[in-house]
Amino acid sequence: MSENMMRTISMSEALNEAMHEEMERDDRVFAIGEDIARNGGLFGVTKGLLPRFGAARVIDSPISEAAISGAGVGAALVGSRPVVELQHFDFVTLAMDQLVNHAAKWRYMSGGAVTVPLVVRGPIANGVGLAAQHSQSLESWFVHTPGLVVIMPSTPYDAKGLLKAAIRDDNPTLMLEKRLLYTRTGEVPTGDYVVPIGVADVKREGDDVTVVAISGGVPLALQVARKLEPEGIDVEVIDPRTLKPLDLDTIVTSIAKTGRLVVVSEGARAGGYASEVVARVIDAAWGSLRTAPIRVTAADTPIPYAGPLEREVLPQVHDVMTAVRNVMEKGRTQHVAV
Amino acid sequence: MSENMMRTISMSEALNEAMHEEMERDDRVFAIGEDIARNGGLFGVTKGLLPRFGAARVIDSPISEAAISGAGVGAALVGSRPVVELQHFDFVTLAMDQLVNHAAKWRYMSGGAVTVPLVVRGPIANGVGLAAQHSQSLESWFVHTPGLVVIMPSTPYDAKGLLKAAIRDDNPTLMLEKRLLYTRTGEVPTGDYVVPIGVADVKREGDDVTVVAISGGVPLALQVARKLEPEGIDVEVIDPRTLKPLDLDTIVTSIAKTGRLVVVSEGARAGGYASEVVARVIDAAWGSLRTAPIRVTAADTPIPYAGPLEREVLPQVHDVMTAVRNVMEKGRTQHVAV
Amino acid sequence: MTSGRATPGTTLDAGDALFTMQLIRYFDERVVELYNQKLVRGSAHPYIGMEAIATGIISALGDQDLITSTHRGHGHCLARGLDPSRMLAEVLGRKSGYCRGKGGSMHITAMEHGMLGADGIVGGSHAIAVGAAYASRLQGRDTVVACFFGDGAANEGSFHEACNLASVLDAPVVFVCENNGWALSTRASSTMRIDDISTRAAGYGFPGVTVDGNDVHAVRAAADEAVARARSGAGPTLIEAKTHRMSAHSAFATGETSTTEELAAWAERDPIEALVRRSISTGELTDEAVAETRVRARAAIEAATEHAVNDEQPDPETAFEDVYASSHWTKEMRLA
Amino acid sequence: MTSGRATPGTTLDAGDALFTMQLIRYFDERVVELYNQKLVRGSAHPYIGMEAIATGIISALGDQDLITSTHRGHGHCLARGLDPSRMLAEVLGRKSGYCRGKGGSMHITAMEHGMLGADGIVGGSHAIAVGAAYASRLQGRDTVVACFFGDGAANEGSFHEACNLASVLDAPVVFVCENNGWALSTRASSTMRIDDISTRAAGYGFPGVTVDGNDVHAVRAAADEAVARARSGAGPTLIEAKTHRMSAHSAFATGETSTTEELAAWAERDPIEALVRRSISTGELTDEAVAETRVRARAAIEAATEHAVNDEQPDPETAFEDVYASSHWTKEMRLA
Ligand SMILES: Cc1ncc(C[n+]2csc(CCOP(=O)(O)OP(=O)(O)O)c2C)c(N)n1
Ligand SMILES: Cc1ncc(C[n+]2csc(CCOP(=O)(O)OP(=O)(O)O)c2C)c(N)n1
Ligand SMILES: [Mg+2]
Ligand SMILES: [Mg+2]
Repeated sequence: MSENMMRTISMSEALNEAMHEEMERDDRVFAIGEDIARNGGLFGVTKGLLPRFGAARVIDSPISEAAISGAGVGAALVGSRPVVELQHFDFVTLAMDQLVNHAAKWRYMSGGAVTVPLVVRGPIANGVGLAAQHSQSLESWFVHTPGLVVIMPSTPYDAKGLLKAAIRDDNPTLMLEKRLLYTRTGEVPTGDYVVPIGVADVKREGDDVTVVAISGGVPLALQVARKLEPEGIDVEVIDPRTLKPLDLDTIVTSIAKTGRLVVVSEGARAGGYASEVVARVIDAAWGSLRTAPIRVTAADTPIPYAGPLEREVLPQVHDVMTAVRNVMEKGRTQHVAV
Repeated sequence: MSENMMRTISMSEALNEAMHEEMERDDRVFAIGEDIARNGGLFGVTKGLLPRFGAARVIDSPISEAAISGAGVGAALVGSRPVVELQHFDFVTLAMDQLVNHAAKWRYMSGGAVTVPLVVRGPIANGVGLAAQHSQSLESWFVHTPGLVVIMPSTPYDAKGLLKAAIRDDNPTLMLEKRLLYTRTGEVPTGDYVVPIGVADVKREGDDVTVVAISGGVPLALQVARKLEPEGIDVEVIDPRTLKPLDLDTIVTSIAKTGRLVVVSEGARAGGYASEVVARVIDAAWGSLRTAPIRVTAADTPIPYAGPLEREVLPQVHDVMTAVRNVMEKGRTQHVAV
Repeated sequence: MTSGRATPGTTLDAGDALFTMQLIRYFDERVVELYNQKLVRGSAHPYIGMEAIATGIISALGDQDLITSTHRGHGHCLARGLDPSRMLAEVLGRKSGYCRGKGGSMHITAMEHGMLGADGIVGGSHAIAVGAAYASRLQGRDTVVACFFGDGAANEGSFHEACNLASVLDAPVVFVCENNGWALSTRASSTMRIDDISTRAAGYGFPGVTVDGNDVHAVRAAADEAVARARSGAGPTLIEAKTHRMSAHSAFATGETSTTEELAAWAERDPIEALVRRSISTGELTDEAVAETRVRARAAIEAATEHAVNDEQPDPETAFEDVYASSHWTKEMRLA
Repeated sequence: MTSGRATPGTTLDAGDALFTMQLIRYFDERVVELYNQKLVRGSAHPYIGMEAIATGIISALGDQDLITSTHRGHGHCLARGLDPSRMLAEVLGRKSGYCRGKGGSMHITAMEHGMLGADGIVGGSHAIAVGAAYASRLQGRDTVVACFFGDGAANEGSFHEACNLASVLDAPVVFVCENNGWALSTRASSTMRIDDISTRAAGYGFPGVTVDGNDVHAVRAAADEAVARARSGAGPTLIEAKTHRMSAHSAFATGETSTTEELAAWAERDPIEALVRRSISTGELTDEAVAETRVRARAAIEAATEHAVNDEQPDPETAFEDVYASSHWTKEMRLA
C-alpha cells in the first residue's frame, strides 16, 4: 500500500512533513516564529509552508519570544492549534512566563474550563560550537512544570509521529529537537501515522544493562551497545521519547530483567532529567537493582565554544561506555534483601 | 559581649537586619525592586532602608522584572553589589533570560574576565491561598543552571547569615524565602556573622533516619522528629541551606549512620530538588542505604486556591510522618552486598 | 439581567451602566468584608472607583467578543455579565465557583461569557489577547478582544511585544490601560517619565487616546471608535483611561498610598455619582430609578453572598483533576 | 595604534576613523574566509557595511566609558580598541582568545577596554547597559554606556523595559539602534509599522533621533550630543542609525535576503568609500594616506590571522574553570 511506503529521510524533513500534513488536515493549525515563513526556518522544518498555506497561517514574527508564545496561548484558548517555533530553544528563557505561568496553568486555574492545544518547538544546538547561550538542553525545567507535556525525539520516525500527535493533543506541549539530529536520516513511512504521547520505545533489546537515553543520547547508547556486543554485554536501549508523562512501566520492566541502569541525557547534571529518571526508578524498582544507577550527563558548566572544551563537557560515547562497563562490573556483586 | 547578644526575632526581621548591616558596611550594595523603598517591601525585608540610605540606593522600580534583573547584572559587572527583590519568586519567569543566559554565564563565557556579584531574592507564597501563579517553589530550575548559587533558609539565623554571605560572595546568587517562614521567630545574635555558603546544618541529630529537608520542609521534619521520639524512632534532620553547591558530605555521613533517607521539598515532584538529592545520594552512598529513599514533595499539579485543595497537594506533616515510618519499616530488611 | 452588554452601534444605556457599576462597587466592598472575616484566602483587589472603565468598554462589545483581565478583575467579569454568585463562590474557593475553587479571585475564567481569564501576572495577558484576536479572525469570526491592564503593566516588556505584534498582525485588539495612578505602593509618575501612556501607541503605528476613566460615556465613546476600527480590520487602538485607585491596593496590602487630599478630590469625581448626576440632569434616569437600581444591585450581592458562603468546599481529590486535558490520561500520568 | 577612541570634545579624526572602519571590514571578511575553511565553529555575524556606526559612536566615548554589544559585535570591539589578534584567537576558539576559547565570536568581552561583553541573545544587553550606567554613576564615576542593538532587538520586551528604566533612573546610556533593514531573513518593515524606530523614545520621555548610519560624521555628531546629555545627568538618548546589511546574516545563515538592486544602491553608499570621498574632498586625507591606512589595516589583520591560526587549542580541563568566582570553590563544588 503506497500510504505505508518507507523512505529514508532526515529528521528535519520528517518534521517538515508533519507540519505540511497537519496544516493540510486541520485548518486550525497555524505556524508562527522567527524566520519560519520566507526562510522556511533556520533548519527547514517549516519549509514550503508559506507558499502552500499563505502568510496568514505561516507568520514571520518580530523577535518577541514572549509575545509569540503568549499569542500561541491566546490562539489555543479560542480553538486554534498554533505551532510556535523558538529559533533556538535557549530563547525559551524569554517565554517562560507565558509557558509556565500561563500555558501550563490556564486549564487548571480555570477548573478545566479551557484547553490550551499549543505546541512550542525548537532546536537544541549543542555540539556545534554555538557556545553557552545557544546550547542548553533545558527539558528538565519543563518536566518540573505540571501541565506541560515534554517530548524529545531521537529519530525521524518518532519526530514526525510525535509532532503530529502533539499538534492533535489538547495539552500545551514542548518539543525539543537536537539540531545535530536534524540531518540524521531514518525510515519514515509516507502517509499519516502518529506516535502516541507517553509511550517509550525500546530501541534495542538486551539482557544485561538498561540504558535509558533521550534525544542525542540515543545514538550514543546504540553505538555503545554495538561496540559492547562482541564482549558479550547485551545492552537494552530505551528511549522514553515523551519525558513527561514518562512511561515508567517500560523502564521498570526492563530493569526487572537487567538489574542495571544507566541514564544518558545531555542537560547539565544537577537537577537534570537523568536525576529524575533515577529517582523514579528508585521508587518503583529498588528491589530489582543490582547496583546503583549511573547518570551520564553534561557537566555542571555552561557549554563552552571551543571544540576541545565543548567535547569535554558534553557526554561522549566513551562516557556511556564507561558507565555501562561500570554497572556491569559492580552489578556482579548483587544486592539482595535479607 | 553585646555584639553576640541573642534575641528572638522573625525571619523577615533577620533579613531586614542583614540588608541594613550590609548596606552600611559596603556602599557598593544597593537594593532595587517593586515596592521595596517607600513601602519597605511587601514583607518588610527592605523596611527602613529608604530613609537611611536614600533613594539612589533603595529603588522602587517599574514593574519590569527582566530589566531590574538585567540592570543587576550590569551593575554587578562594574563592581556594585545589587540586591534585586522579586515581589514573588514566581515572577522569575520574566527574568529567566537575564538570570540564566546572562548572570549565570557571563563569567564563564568571558573566560573568567568578569564577576557577577548579584543577589536576587524573593518569597515563595505557597500555603496562603494565592494560587498557581504565586506559589511555586522553583529552586530546581536554578540548581539546573551552572553558574548560579541557590540558597533557601529555614530559620531567622540562617536567613540573616546567608543573605550577608550572599551579598559578599562574588557569584550570582538566588535566595528563595518561604513566605510562611517570614513570621516564624528564632534566635539571632546581634552583630555581624555570616553563615557560609555550601555548608549544611544538622538541625537535629538522630540515629535511625536521615531527613534532608529544605525551607518549609525543615519545620515539618522537626515536628515529625519530635512526634516520633516517643516511639523510639530517632530522626536526624539535615538542612542543606545551600542547594547549589550541595554539602553532600554531611548527608552521606548521616546516611552512613542511619541507612535511611527521606527528602522533603515543596516543589513539584517531577524534576524537583528531592529527585536531585536522591540521585546524588545514590551515586555517593549506595552501599549505606538499607532501603529506597523516599521523596516527600508537592504533587505534580499547579497549586490550587482553595484551602482543602492546596493542603492536598502540598506536603504536610502526615506525609513526612508516613515516609519516615515507611523507611523505618522497609529498612529493617537490609540490602547487603553478597 | 446583570449585563452591561449593549448591541454594538447602540448608545450607552444609563440604567444598565448604573446597575453594572453599582454591582461592581457592592461586590468588591463585600469581598473586602469577607476577606476581613477570613473567608477569602490570599488576596483580592477591589475595582472600587474604576467602575466606569470596565462598564464603558465592555458595553461597546458584542456577544462574540472577548476580554482578558488582570489581578483586579472582578469589575471586568461583572460588566461582562458573569454570575456574581459563582464569582463570589470562586473568591471563597467553593465548589460552584467558576474555577471549582482552583483559581480564586485572580483567575476567574468564563469562556461562555467570552472572558478568557483573569491573570495574576501583571502584563501577562497582553499577548494572549493578541493571539486570541488574531486566531478568531483566522477562523473567520469578526471578534474583537478588549485587553485590560494597569499603568504598572504598561512597563512590562510584554506590553511592548504584544502591541507591536498586534500592530503587524492587524489584530483586532483594544488595549485598555486603566491608569489609576498607582502600582501597589508606587506612583505611576515615579516609574515613567511621560504624561500619557497613550503616547506609547505611536511607537507601534496605531492610535492612542487618553480619556477620563471616571466618565463612563467618555470611555464608551473611545471604545466605540476602537472597536469599530478593530472590527473593520484596521488593527489595534490603545485607550488610556485615567482614573484613581480609591481603595487600598488589595485586601491584603492595605498600606496608605494616596494622600487624603487626593482621595477627597477623586471622591468628588466618583464615577457612579458622576453617572447619576448626569443621567438625572439629562432626564435619562429618575431618583426613583437610581434608588431601585441600587436596591437591585444590592440584592444581587446579598444573594451571591448567601449562595457563596453556604456553598460546599471542594473535594480534596479534585485537586488532581484538570491538570491535563485528555480523558485518557490516568492519575498516574498526571503525577508523572 | 588600533583605536578610534578620541578624547571627548574633539572632532572625528578622519584617518583614525578610516583605519577603524577598514580594520573592521577586513576583519570580518577574514572571519568569513576562516569560517569557510572550517576554522570557525558555530557562526559569526559580519559587520560589513555598518562600520560607520560603531566607529562614529565609539569615537565619541572616553576611556572611562563602556559599551555593550551584540551577536554582530566584532565592529564594536575593534572600534573600542581591542586587539584583533586576541579577538581572532577567540573567534577560532584558541587559548589566547579574550575568553580563553569559551565564548567565541558572540561573547567577546574585555573589561580593560570597557567592553562589557557581546551577547548572543538579541536584546539581552539593554538592561545590562542600564545597570552598568546607573551603578557607575552611583560609584561616583561619570561613565557613559553605549548600548548597541539591531532593529530586530527593538521588538524585544527588553528594549521597552530597559528604555523605561533608564529614563526613570536618568541612567547615562546611549541606546544605539543599528537599523540595517533586516533581522536574519526578515525585513524590519514587516515586523514593525513605523518608519523610524527613534520615534519609540517618546514613549519613555527622552530624545530619539534618526541618522544616516553610513555617514560616520553624522553618527559622530549624534553621539556627541547624546553622550554630553548622558554625561550631564540628563539621561538617555535613542540614536537610530539607518544602514544596510551588506553581507549575509551570518557565516552560517547565508540565504539571500536583499535584492540585487538594493545591494547595488547601498554599495553606492558604502560607508568606507563615503568617508574616503569626503575626506579627500575636504583635504583631510590624501590618496596616499588612504592607501597607507588600508595597508596598515590589512597588515593588522594578516598579523592577527597569523597569530590566531597558530595559537594553541585550550586545554580540555579548563572547561571546568570560570564557572564560579570564589577561589575556595572546589571542583567537586563546581560540579555540585
Ligand atoms: C509580573 C508581576 N510583577 C509583580 C506583581 C505584583 N503586583 C501585583 S499587582 C501589582 C501592581 C500592578 O499595578 P497596575 O498594573 O497599575 O495595576 P493596578 O493594581 O493599579 O490595577 C504588582 C506589582 C505581579 N502580580 N506580577
Ligand atoms: C532572543 C533571541 N532571539 C532570536 C535570536 C536569533 N537571532 C540571532 S540574530 C537575529 C536577528 C537579529 O536582528 P537585529 O536585531 O536587527 O540585528 P542584526 O542581525 O540585523 O544586526 C536573530 C533572530 C537570538 N539570538 N536571540
Ligand atoms: Mg495602577
Ligand atoms: Mg537588523
